[in-house]
Amino acid sequence: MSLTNQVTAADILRISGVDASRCMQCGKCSGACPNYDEMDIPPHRFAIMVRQGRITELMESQAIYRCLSCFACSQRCPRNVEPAKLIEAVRLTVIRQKGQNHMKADSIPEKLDEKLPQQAIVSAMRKYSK
Amino acid sequence: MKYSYYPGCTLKTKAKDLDRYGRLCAEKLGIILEEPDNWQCCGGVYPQGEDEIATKLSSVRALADAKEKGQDLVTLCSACHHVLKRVNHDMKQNETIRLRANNYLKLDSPYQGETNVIHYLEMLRDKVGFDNLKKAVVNPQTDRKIAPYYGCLLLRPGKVMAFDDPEDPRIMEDFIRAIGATPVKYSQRNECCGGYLTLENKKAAQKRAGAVVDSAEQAGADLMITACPLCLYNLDANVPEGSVPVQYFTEILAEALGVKEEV
Amino acid sequence: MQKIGVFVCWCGSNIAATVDVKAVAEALKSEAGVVFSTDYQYMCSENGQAMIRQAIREHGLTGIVVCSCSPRMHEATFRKTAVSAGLNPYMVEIANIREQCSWIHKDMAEGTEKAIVLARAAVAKLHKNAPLTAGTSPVTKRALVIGGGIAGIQTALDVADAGFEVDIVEKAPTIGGRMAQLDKTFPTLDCSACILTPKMVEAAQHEKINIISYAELDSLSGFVGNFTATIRKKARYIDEDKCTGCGVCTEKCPSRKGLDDFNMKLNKRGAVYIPFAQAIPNVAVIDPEQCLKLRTGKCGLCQKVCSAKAVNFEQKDELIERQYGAIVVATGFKPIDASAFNEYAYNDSPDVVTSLEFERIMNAAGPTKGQLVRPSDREHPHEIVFIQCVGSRCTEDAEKGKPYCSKICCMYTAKHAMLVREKYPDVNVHVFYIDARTPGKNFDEFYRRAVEQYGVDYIKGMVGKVSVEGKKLHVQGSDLLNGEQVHINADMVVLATAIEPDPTARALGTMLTASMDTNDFFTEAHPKLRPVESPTAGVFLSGVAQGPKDIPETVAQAGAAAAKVIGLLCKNELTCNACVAHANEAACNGCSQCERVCPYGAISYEEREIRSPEFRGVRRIAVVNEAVCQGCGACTVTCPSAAMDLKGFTNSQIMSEVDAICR
Amino acid sequence: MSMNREWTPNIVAFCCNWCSYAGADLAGSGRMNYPANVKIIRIPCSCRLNPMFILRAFQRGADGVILCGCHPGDCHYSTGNYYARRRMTVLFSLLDYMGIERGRTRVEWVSAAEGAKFAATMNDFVKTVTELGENKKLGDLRCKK
Repeated sequence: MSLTNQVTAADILRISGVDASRCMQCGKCSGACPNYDEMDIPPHRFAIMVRQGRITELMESQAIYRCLSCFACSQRCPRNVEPAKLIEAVRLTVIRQKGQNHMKADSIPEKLDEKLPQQAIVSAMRKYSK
Repeated sequence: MKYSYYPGCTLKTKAKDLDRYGRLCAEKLGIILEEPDNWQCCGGVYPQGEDEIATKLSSVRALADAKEKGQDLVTLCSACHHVLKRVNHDMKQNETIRLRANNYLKLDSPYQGETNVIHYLEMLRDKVGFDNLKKAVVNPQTDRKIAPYYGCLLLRPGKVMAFDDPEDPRIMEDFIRAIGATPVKYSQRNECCGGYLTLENKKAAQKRAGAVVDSAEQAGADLMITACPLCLYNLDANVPEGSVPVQYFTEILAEALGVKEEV
Repeated sequence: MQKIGVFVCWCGSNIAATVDVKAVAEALKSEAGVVFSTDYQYMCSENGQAMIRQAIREHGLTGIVVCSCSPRMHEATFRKTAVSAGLNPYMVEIANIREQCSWIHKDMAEGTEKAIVLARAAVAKLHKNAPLTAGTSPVTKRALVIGGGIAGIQTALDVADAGFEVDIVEKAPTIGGRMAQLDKTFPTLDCSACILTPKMVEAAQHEKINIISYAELDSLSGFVGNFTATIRKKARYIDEDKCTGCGVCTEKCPSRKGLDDFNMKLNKRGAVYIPFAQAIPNVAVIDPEQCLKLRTGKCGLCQKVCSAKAVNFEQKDELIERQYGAIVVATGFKPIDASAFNEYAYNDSPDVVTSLEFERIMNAAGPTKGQLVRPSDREHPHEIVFIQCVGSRCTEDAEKGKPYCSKICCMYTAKHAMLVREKYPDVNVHVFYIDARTPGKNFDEFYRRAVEQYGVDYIKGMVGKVSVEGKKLHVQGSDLLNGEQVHINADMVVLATAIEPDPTARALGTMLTASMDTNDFFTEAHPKLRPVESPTAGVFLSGVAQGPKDIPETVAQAGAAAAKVIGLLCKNELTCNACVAHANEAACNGCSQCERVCPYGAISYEEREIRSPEFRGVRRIAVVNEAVCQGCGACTVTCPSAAMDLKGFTNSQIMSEVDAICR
Repeated sequence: MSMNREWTPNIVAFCCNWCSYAGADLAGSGRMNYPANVKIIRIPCSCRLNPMFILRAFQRGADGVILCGCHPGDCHYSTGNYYARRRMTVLFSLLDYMGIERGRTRVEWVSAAEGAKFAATMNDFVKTVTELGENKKLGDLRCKK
């Protein structure tokens, strides 16, 4: 199923509470990102693309599922932009749409192993599905 | 000293050790941990969206319950701690979230972030005191070189968590010294292990976990300790066989306080 | 009844765009007492002023209201205009319809309505105005310069050359400040010490300059032209007049735990020390925290070896009280504390240093004698990473750092990079930057030389993490132009830390009642037109105390501040503030309340014979010394019998304004 | 004021000459908007503000009165704002006793460098007073035309 709802930069501002225009493109967030290699759109580009209203591209990116939610970007940002919140806001606009759950409940059993803590399942469901 | 104690989902199942040892040690240190009757899972991840209200409510319930009892709320799992502290901060600082959450919950008196959320480690540092902890140790872990793993959730964002210097934490090092062992400082101690990705992208999680464990090994650690079940799993299951072992900090604490055998 | 003229200024379109100036002039015509009302494009222009003068004469005006910009801008201008037409200068009122009306409102109707109200309030006040005459006060012809860095030294030299006495108060044991710590200066790469020390010597030898080192301002009273300062000269346990600076004591001192501040604490020094070879005064000082004799009573070795008998363990802090006509703040800066930036491993590794620490390492007189070696193992580095903007350009709600650009870091980093490559071509140098800011004469050329001639690797993007991995520093940063992550295994990392005002500035600002911004930089009287004066009369600003700047700018500003000081000290007397307190002898009952709240001690009492219809006889009456009163008005409110009033801001004047606004 | 227009409060702002009046000027040169119903009266120091002036403003129909001065410790006259603070505390408790809503009066410290704070303070104060509505309690009908 494809994304049907149009999402604007204003929606991202409302959901994230983050004003992306405060970003000065210093790139410290990307420099700090421990998962940089996996991010098709690194945090600093995420911020500028939100500012430019290129939300659809962001919604189609892999970065929204690959962010570790470790807050290193938010912590080290000198402008208090909090890229992690922007990424989460875009992810929310995707998974809130019908049929866009990134992780389906019935796919989980095969991924389980004996030691896997509940927390991993609970948080993955929180992050990737509605 | 009596506290409300929020164990969280994982400590009731896969991370029973973290919980059991934590309770035993508290008892030994003269602390009473009271578990509320009706706590619900915090969700394991802080809902960052400002319009996410429902997903914050379970935390608010636990916080409001502690407020009713007039107790500080102690947490042990890093993830629960992170979620509860940040939701508490929202209830204190964010008018919209506060209003909407209270509209849902219809509590006797609205909850406005009054409860003090403290991590077990903060309890040891600020309430018990590491000096007193040192005195209570019966089996000092003298020969051990322990690498503390903070991860992300305890420390960041520093302004909200107010736990320690997020770039140069020392609480776990001080804890390790208090139980007689030698702390090992290594660069990846506050870098993410990739735990949240273990289901979604196992490879990425393995890469991060490998980097963390490698860094601790290079620094000469013979044991790693953590406060987070997800980190523990990740640093244990997603790294090569024979890597440096990882334990909950409560387990080594129980050993030091001589209560481990009671389990 | 006053005959009032109203003059509404358009200020080009600044006012006229949001205020219907003709309507304002028209509306004011119907106010009681207004006999003339007009508008004009620029009231402050010569034509505008001529118009005012003509109206005063033609209509026999007794007072004027000018509706224009802030009185802080042109009140003085229009007072002079009034005087030239024969009016008392205090018969002028300004309605601020620009800063407080047209510039902040967008709607013409709203702006016009408010402008009319403000003008009416000014007219209402003017009705109660009375001609005032300002007294005069003498000027003490000596200046106090606080801070003995290049800013303070330059100001002192310029003022002294004009023939006035200057005291430099320096908190460190020597003058020289930050510039003395630098190795080379950009963009010429000339040796910092070589150009600074001659100035230090010149200051020391100048017959009009008196250097009070190891001293701080303790308290201050008075006002422009008449300040009284108490200076605390800290005990240095060495008699300055006897010490020859031979340095024998510093070699013999057995204590070796003190950290050398001059070398940014990179090495240890004895408890008795001379900060550096060219120190002025070139005399030793004892650090009481480290001295065994002062702490335990045992030792005293320095005293035994001193042939000049200069060591005196009994020395106490000394208080010096002196009068000054002008005060110059030249307190300078310090780099921010980098320990909050452990993401760059500043606390984890001694090989991560700040730029000022690096400056000392590169300096031939520094702890490594100018050899570029790693502080940890004294090995020669092969890979150096510079990180710019550490703690600069951070928003106020960010976790740490300063909101401003520190201005000098881009250039000194280019300098460091160039010096390293010049001296050690085998060392690879990388600079992580956000923007290379090089607006200055020969600045961009300098930076380009670093890139083109010296092969410095500039990477646009910030470092996110520096990890200590064995002997190496693993630097992880983002190359924004290439869109890739950069990993460098460096031997040293240099942090271009932001600069902040010296920590003593805040308390000093309070003592001088000189305003500061939220970053503790001193505020100038006008950001463009009066950049070297504080809003507090008689206080002048020199150097980084006012805002980040490099050496040439500092020297230029120091000279400008000196020119202002000279302009002040040239005068024999100053016109006082005419808006001073005054007690109505018929109402005063001599209760002494006003005396207690007066911060200047301007109020005293005298027995005066009163002959009024209600009372005849001798009564105790408050008397205000008009030369001392600064016109704050504290006494007027505290007076239980409403006898005390403030000229220019009388109870009835303010009440009239209130009434006009609430009409 | 024409009757058909929506009611807006009339607000008197007393600003000390050294900090807050300069802060207001800075708000102006920075084009930081705040409502036109704020009218500023310049006084040399916050300690020049006689509580009588505030009562007079309310009597004449002001809906809110705000006093702005230098930050504590930064007074141009060293101690003036401390006197002002104490006097206002006493006055405000009197007004409170008289049933005048606390929100109608305010003391705020605004430095010469805080143009943005000045504008934000005025916006917030106008909002508060607007919510409280017209000042009817202290307004003196005899003063109304």
